[in-house]
Amino acid sequence: MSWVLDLALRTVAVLGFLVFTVLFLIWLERKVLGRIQMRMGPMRTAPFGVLQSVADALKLVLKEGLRPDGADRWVYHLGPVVAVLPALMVWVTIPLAGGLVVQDMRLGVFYIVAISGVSVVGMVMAGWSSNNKYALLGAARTAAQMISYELPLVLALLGVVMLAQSLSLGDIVEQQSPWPYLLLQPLSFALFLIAGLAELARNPFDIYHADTEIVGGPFVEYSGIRWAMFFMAEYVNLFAISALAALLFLGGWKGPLLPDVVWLLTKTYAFVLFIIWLRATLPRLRIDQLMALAWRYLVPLAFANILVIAFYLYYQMPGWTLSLASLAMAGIALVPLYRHWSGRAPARTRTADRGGLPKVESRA
Amino acid sequence: MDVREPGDRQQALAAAVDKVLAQFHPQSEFIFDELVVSLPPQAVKAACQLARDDADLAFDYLRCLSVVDLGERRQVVYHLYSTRHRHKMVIKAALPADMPAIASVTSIWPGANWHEREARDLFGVTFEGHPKLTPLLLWEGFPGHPLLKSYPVSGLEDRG
Amino acid sequence: MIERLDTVDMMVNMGPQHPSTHGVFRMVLTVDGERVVAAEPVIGYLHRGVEKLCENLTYRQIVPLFDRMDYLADYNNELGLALALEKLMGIQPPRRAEFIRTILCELTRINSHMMFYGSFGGDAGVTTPFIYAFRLREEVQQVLESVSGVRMMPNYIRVGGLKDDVPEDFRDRVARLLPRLREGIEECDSLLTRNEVLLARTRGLARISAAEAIAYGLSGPNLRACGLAEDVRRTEPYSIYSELDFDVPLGQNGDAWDRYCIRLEEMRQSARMVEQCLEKMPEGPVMAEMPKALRPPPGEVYVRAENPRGDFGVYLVSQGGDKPYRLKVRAPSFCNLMALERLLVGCYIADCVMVLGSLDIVLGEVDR
Amino acid sequence: MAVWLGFGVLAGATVAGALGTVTSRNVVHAALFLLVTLIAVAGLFLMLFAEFLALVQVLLYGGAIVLVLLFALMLTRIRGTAASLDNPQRPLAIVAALATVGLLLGVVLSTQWPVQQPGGGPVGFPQWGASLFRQWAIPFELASVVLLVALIGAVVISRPGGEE
Repeated sequence: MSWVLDLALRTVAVLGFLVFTVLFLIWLERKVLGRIQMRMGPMRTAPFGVLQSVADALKLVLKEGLRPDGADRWVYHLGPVVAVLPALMVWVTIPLAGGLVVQDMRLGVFYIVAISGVSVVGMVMAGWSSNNKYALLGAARTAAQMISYELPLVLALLGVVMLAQSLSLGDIVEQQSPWPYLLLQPLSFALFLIAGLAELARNPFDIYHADTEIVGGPFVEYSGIRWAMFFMAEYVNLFAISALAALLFLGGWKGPLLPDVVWLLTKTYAFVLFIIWLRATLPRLRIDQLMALAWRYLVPLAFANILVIAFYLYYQMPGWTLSLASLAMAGIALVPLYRHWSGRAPARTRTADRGGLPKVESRA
Repeated sequence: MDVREPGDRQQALAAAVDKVLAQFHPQSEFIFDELVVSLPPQAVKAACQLARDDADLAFDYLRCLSVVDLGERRQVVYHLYSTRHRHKMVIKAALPADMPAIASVTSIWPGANWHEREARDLFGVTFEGHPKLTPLLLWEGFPGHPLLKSYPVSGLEDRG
Repeated sequence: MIERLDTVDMMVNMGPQHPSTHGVFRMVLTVDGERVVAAEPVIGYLHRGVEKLCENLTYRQIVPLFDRMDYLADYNNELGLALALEKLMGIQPPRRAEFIRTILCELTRINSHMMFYGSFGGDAGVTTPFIYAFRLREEVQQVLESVSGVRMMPNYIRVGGLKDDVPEDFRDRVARLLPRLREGIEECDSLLTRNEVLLARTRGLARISAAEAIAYGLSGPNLRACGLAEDVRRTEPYSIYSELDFDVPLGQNGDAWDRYCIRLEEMRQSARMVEQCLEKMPEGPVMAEMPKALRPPPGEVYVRAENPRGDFGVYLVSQGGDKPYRLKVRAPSFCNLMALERLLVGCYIADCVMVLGSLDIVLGEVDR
Repeated sequence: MAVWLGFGVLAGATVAGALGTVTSRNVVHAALFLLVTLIAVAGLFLMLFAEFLALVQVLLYGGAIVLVLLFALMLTRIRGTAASLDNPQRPLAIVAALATVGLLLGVVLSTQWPVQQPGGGPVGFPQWGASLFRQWAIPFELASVVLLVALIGAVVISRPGGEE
């Protein structure tokens, strides 16, 4: 029975870690965003506002949870649960260091992809059941966005899996011992990052929140603890994607001198900060542009990437050829984008011919 | 320069206006630097059409449409401007206060749309042929027309 | 069975309580999926009957009401009223007053365009430009505050001149502000303008041809975006604008992007004008010899001025008393907003707020 | 004991979800009940040590297909259709259901219980790949062609004015 106890303890530890992380991430995002925008961010609760998230969480827990008139009761109540559960379940198999994991799975990567997909259903349930048109639009956008970006995300992961010949995150990290996969296949990394951002709905892909258009999307009507559950799901996912990026492409917990956990958390937080930085600088794409990006660029590119990796593996070529091929493909992919953009470079505004205007006669 | 002294260009414009709108018997005068043309209400729409389409006048821009409550009459005032020649003109038409109605000019300048709706709200002037003459600033069923001189300023708290 | 398979049009009510309708404005959108099929703007939530109030106040009491129409361009509004009365009464304000008025109005224009810049970024989904814009606004605000003592609704430009002379350090303050302004404008420009995402969102969005823009009565940056050099400061110069050296920026395509670029360029031009005014500003009185009571002769006058949002017209009918008989304001936002119905058709829902933002309206002026 | 308990819960959830799917008058509820069934079936797979199959079930059916269903339902006339959940294909549906029951009964009856464990241990990834892309390559490709046809059909039908 001791393995059951062990499993339970590990689960509780991971849950506690996640709750703490979410609170910290929210604080961190507000602080970093504030500094980028020349503000201080939260300052009033404890030194540097470190307890701000705790205060917010307490407030949310105590707040009345409202259900709009005409909302579909059960679906409305179940939505947040369906959204947050898979987000937490994913962490069963994400290691924080060698052996520091609830359960390393043989099918780890596949498990993560499969389970996280269900989370979306929760958001769509929320959006549909709220009896609010913004929520409905948000739900439709959520569904479209998630389905579209699941494909490039999975294909980008597939590249790593093919190289590592394993779906277990532990194995994949061990495989990257001399060179991280970032060097071996930068294209997969880029695809993963873009698709990951879209799955997280962070800028520039925060289409289904879109506060300034559909005022928060599927969660418009939620309040109190149910809203907090969505929020928690989002930040857990943010951390998960960052951790995955670190594990799959940056060599995970491998690194000199420092303990494993520190290395992994450092790499993970590098991604978190990068994502926050994007939020502070990039406007939002439109839904059709988002779809075009996925289906016209990312998906074909991802398939080509898979083919190249297959060739590389089949003919057992040296590692640098894959790096080169990957970079070359990324470059080729940028050409149409670049031409597309350069045609749209901002034209200088002309100024009126200052002499030639007939003036209207008026009192001089 | 005396502000009441029209310049050469304005004299030329006045002559051109008199010629183009001759059939409507316009009465024109200068108020400061503005050429003001008074027309009978039923002639306004046709005159506006001519003023816009004539190559010498080319009043393509309706700058402002106002109504003035003159007691027994309500005066509709069109401030026109030409982006081609950069000259300006004012058309005025006086409507009877008991039946204030005039043809809409939205088909000539789409920009007259809200001006006319606002004028109907605030002065009760009907613009015939307007595509959608519903209340713009006031709510449906608002009693009266607030900018008429007869509309009291205070004592209406209970009318909601 | 087949006819049940098609998608349904949905009615979305955007506003009057919506974060991006720039005040209490409402759009009733009919959408097919994400595409707008029809749009109906609904206004009037802020209608206070300013024109009626004016008829019952003396001319000097009206000035604060003008502040409250386009509250982002309060000095410009006051100037419009002052111009109308001065023209009607034949008053020539002192030259020093004219220069100070121009400085204040151009600074207000920068302030107003900065507000546009910030909220446009916000509409596009990024909050940083908003903060950058407000940092710059704050510096301008401090100069304006040092002049009139308040941040909004200054009631400072009076008929015949100004309420008071500017404080002694005014020239220094403005001189110190100008390089900061230039730098800040360039900073904002580099933060957002060449952003690929913004380009993708705004190029070609809500295009309107020059002919159509004229027909709808667009004015200001919205009209100049179509390539039409219509700037009252140039075509019908008032105050001292004929003595100043400035360019009128023009767009080429009449889309949201051009409207944005023009406002950025106008800020630079405004800074140029302020600099020239500062150089040429003479000493002297700031108020003309005025009668105790303002009683303009019977008559009527229409003046127009270039507000940040466009062609601001004041139609004043006097019957001789100390109150106007009729005072109609041609609010640029009111006319610009009229084109929205036409511009929105075929856009995506996400574009609606961008199109509205690109028109840059102030509801206080639309509803009056 | 624990195995039987787990099986009971999952089987119960499967049947309850299925009943909910066919009896619910609200299309979206039906889709959500379907999700319950699909996830429960994934659980059943898991109990048979077919974890890969279970995950595929969750990924494709739980995540993607139900999502697409919901997406389609949200954009169409869902509110007015409660009365018209039936359609003229009802007899066909009954025939199909009976055929399925017959097939399953046939399999159940012709199997020797308890079943011999085939091969022992979970099936490895390489074997999966090999059998899918070597032995069953043609049926696999055929299935994808069928899906493609369905996809194009959907586009044609849903296009505005597609009937002309």
